[in-house]
Amino acid sequence: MNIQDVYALLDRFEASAMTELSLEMEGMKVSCSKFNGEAVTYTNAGTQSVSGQNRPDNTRIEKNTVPQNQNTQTKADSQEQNASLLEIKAPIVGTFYRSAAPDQEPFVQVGDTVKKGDVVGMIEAMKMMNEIAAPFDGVITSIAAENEKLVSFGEVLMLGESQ
Amino acid sequence: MNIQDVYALLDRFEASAMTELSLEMEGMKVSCSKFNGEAVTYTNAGTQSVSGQNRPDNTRIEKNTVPQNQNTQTKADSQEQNASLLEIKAPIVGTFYRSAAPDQEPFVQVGDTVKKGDVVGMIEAMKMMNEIAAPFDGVITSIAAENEKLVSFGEVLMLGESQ
Amino acid sequence: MFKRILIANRGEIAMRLIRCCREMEIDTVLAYSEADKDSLPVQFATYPVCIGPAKASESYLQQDLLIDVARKMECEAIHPGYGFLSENADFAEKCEQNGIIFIGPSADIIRKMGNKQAARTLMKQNQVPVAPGSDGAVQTLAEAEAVADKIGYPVLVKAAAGGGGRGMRKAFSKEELKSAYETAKAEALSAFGDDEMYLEKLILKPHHIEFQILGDSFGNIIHLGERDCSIQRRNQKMMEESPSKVLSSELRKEMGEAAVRAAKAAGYYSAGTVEFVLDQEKHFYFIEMNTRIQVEHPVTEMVSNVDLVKEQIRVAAGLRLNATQADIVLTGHAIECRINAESPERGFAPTPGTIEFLHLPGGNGVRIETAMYQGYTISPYYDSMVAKIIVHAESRLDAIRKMRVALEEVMVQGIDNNAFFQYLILYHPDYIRGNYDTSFLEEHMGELLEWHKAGVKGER
Amino acid sequence: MFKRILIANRGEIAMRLIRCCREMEIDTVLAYSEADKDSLPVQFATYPVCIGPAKASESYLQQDLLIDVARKMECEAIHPGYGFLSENADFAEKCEQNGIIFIGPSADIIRKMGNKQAARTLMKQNQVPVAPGSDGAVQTLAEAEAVADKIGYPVLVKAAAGGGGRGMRKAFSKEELKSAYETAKAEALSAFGDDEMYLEKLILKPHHIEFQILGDSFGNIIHLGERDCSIQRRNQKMMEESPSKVLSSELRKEMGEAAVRAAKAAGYYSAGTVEFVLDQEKHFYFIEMNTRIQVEHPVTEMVSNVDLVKEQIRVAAGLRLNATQADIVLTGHAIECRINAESPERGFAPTPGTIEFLHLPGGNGVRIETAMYQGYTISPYYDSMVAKIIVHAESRLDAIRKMRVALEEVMVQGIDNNAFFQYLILYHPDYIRGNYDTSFLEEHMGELLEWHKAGVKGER
Repeated sequence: MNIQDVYALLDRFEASAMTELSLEMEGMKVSCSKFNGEAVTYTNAGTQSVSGQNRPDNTRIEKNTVPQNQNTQTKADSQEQNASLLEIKAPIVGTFYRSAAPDQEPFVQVGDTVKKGDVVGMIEAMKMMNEIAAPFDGVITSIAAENEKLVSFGEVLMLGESQ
Repeated sequence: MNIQDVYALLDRFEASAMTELSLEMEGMKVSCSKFNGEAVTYTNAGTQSVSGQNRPDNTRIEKNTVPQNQNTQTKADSQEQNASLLEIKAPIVGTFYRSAAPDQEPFVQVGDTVKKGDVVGMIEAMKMMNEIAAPFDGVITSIAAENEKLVSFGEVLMLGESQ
Repeated sequence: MFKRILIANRGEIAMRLIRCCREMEIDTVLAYSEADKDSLPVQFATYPVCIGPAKASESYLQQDLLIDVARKMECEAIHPGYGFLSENADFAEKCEQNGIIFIGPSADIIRKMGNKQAARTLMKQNQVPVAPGSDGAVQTLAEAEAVADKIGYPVLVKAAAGGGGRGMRKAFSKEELKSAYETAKAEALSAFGDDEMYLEKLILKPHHIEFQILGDSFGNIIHLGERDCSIQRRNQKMMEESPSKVLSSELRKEMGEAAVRAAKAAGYYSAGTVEFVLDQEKHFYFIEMNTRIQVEHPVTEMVSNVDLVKEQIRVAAGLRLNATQADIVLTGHAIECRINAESPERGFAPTPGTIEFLHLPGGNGVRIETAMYQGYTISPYYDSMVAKIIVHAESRLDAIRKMRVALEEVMVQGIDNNAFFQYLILYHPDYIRGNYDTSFLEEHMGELLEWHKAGVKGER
Repeated sequence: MFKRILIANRGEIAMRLIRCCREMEIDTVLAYSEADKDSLPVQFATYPVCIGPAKASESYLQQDLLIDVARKMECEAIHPGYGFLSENADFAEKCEQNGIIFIGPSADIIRKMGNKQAARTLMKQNQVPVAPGSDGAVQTLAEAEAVADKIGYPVLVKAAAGGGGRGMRKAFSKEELKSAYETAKAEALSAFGDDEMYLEKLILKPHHIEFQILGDSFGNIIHLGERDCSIQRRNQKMMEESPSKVLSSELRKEMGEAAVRAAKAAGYYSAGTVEFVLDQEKHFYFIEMNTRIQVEHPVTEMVSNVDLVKEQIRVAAGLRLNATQADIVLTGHAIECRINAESPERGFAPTPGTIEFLHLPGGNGVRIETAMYQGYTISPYYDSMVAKIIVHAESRLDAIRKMRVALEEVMVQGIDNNAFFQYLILYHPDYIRGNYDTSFLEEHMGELLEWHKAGVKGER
């Protein structure tokens, strides 16, 4: 959390219809108010990007030599940012499969409607197949993980929206 | 977080439609409010901790090994804090003298009233005596520099208050 | 040479391994826990893979998972670092079974050196001195008493499977032996499921002297001199140096040869350490062999100019050692201080938290091993050691002075640490004179903590 | 030994000097400018004294003020570092007159080596090869033309008092010589108030090879091998290494002996550097002697294990050199990269500003010399060099790889810097093969900048 984050927060506040805002976070407290506009409840959608502020971002050099790393990081970060999206995360590190067998249809496609508990993919770890169940009722809006590639623990596999 | 950030913050507040703002962060507290974008009042309880934030403060070890350093720094810093006080600073590095000769009275004492241009001390640098003139009309409230000791360029020698 | 290896560790040692691999043009897969996602090694590894949650038992200690990830990521070898799985024979065996090279000695060797009583017997057979004690396991209290009468008190009752001080008790008299024997045996049974016990003469106020060993799979074994690790708090090393001030060159030669004999007896290869205690009369006794790269390995690297991690990887890849014993020339003096996130004033309690400002020393003869950065949050889940500062100078006194200067520069704001405490040790007259053994910290703790509190600087 | 010395410098070299003094238990008075009040050396000096405003001419170059402060603070000596007053004979003389030891050679020696033409004559008298040229000053254009006809074109017209490229012109033909002679002469007069000119053969595409010298006041002089400083941009060194790949051991010996002869001829003591150019046919010619500690001195320290600053201070205090020529054993290979706050993409324009995030490399064989810290604001008033990264490894290739890894780790957010540009040099095939001279950067600049822009990594 640094002053740039505070500025961004204030800009948001300024641009919003909010009349009052108070936030306590990572040792920082801020509250502000203004006249005019209607009351809106503010929810903090930016924890992730904020906490990343004090982390060393990969430099240009790093970007070139470790593209995989950079990509993975960015992917994870950018998706964690948007709290309104529902996430399906890998419960274990292993190989991700979108279908039960290579010659079969994927469990889900973008646009599919799923019910909580529906199998949306599988992760093979230590020679065991683990079914991945949808943790929500909703529509799959994007599939982030690649078929037959290793996914990290906690990596976002798919995003969805509730209906 | 340093004083520049605070200034930037205040500028933003000033330019904004906000009427009240308080922020606690990294040991710094600031709160401000305004009416109709007119008068701005703010109380700043933590300038020192703020400006020190991004600078390496001497650690405990440092404090022990370099007490002179620490003291000098602190002295200078603490006086820079209080903007309402008038300062008389050393225009050159050299030996500070409070009187024209060892057996004479000091040019000024705490409580003395001075006029702009009055000699308040001397600094000997490169075998030349430099008279230090009061840069204001006022009362000397404290004398920070020690007689016959080396003072740094820009070091605060005395403080005063305007009448 | 390997194309890609998996790093099964974290923190400063992960950085050490990644840097070494990059220099050798080996890709690294870093298996990290969720708690370490913002850590420096994750930024620098070629392929960081999050393998599980913060708890080590669910991530860094997950043997099958690590092997699975190594296979899927096409790693030819796994480097376990120190701690975690580094001396786990079962893990080494699983690696072997899965066609992955465990960077360390074989599971057999780890197992052989893991049973303290068996290792002791092996050493005796190979003319490596061990502390006087029972000739094998003692089955009953009566037997223990007989052995103790023979070797003389004080004695140490030890579990063969023991480690980390558990299943171990001291006895200074026959009266104490009974309860010592019984509690140690019960503790060993509950801790290790194995209550095989043996007896050893207790060496009072010993020096902890260890010899660095390097071996290859062609039977070549060399040593790279000793490290004096007698500055310990509760059996945890805090500061190490090489060479040791208490060894004469004759004794150094004798102990070095014994260390090489010990390693040869075990059929050893890879990097390893033979630990001895040295008593007040300068008799040395084998204690155990550590079959991993150790925390304090840089001390040896500084005086020997040999990159131990590089050699360890080369040997694991089946290459011969680069140097013979005759090539090893030790120059100057090195000291290492372990910087821990802990509060000396609050009983050395760990102090996890966020680093608000960081400045680490640099310059001529100063080496830093760390994974810290400004803004990094030190996790409460793992070891509190956050940095190692190593200095190298011409003489011991020069090294002490250089380390003082380096420690004065350490600024870690946001968390308490032990840098100032270490600094005070460097001003203690007994330390300066080299007049210290493993009892040093215990004996001087009160004094040092008082100085610490007062913020004074010792004898300057 | 000195009890207290004044440091008349700033930045990384001030840190280097302060650390060295602390190790030698010498107190330091740091004379700093107002612009440097938040700098690291101010934090670590025993007594920091602000001597004036940011402008060097009002602070770091204030000779009388510095001597005054040194006297008042009871300093026995002044260390000038490099740049600023380090090669100012008048300042050295003033120090001598005021009973303060100038840490460097005498004013006489500085003056003697400062006149390029006089130094050239001295070298010739002592069998140190100099580039063919005029036997002394040339008084007229006709005389210049005669000399040029004799030694052959291209030639260099140089002012005896010259420096930093001023008062110096190249001429590739008789036609060019006229204007070269006249403009150089005019420039010399206006810049140095002295239009004594001489002529030298212009060596095309030379290697810049310099030998590190150490001498004491007892007439002992040794050399510590060479540094190859041919990676230069507009006569500014960017990267240095030791040993040089272009020298055979015979040539190294020959040049080393010539360097010692050169220093002896000057009656030299303290640390110094004898600079040579080496032409494509491996003929070497004396260029000048630098009478200060140089930016790139750590390269020599890494391969020689000699602390040059410490020796410089010891010698200034009247002590004998610690080592004889026979004691000097050079091991391994060292490279230094100068990290500058500059933007390669914008013509290497300086980029002062605040460092928002900083991570510097560490680990085995990596040395950092810097005064940066996270939050520090790099001043626009001074040199843009903000850090030096020095690596030491067994072979040249190992050192190149280690430097690559180190540069990959450099993270200086908030200001542009040249770390990535340096990194690219380390991937250039000609650099890797050691196939480079002082024309390298000029010739490959377009290519390197293209790589830089594309963010590619060279040949990997």
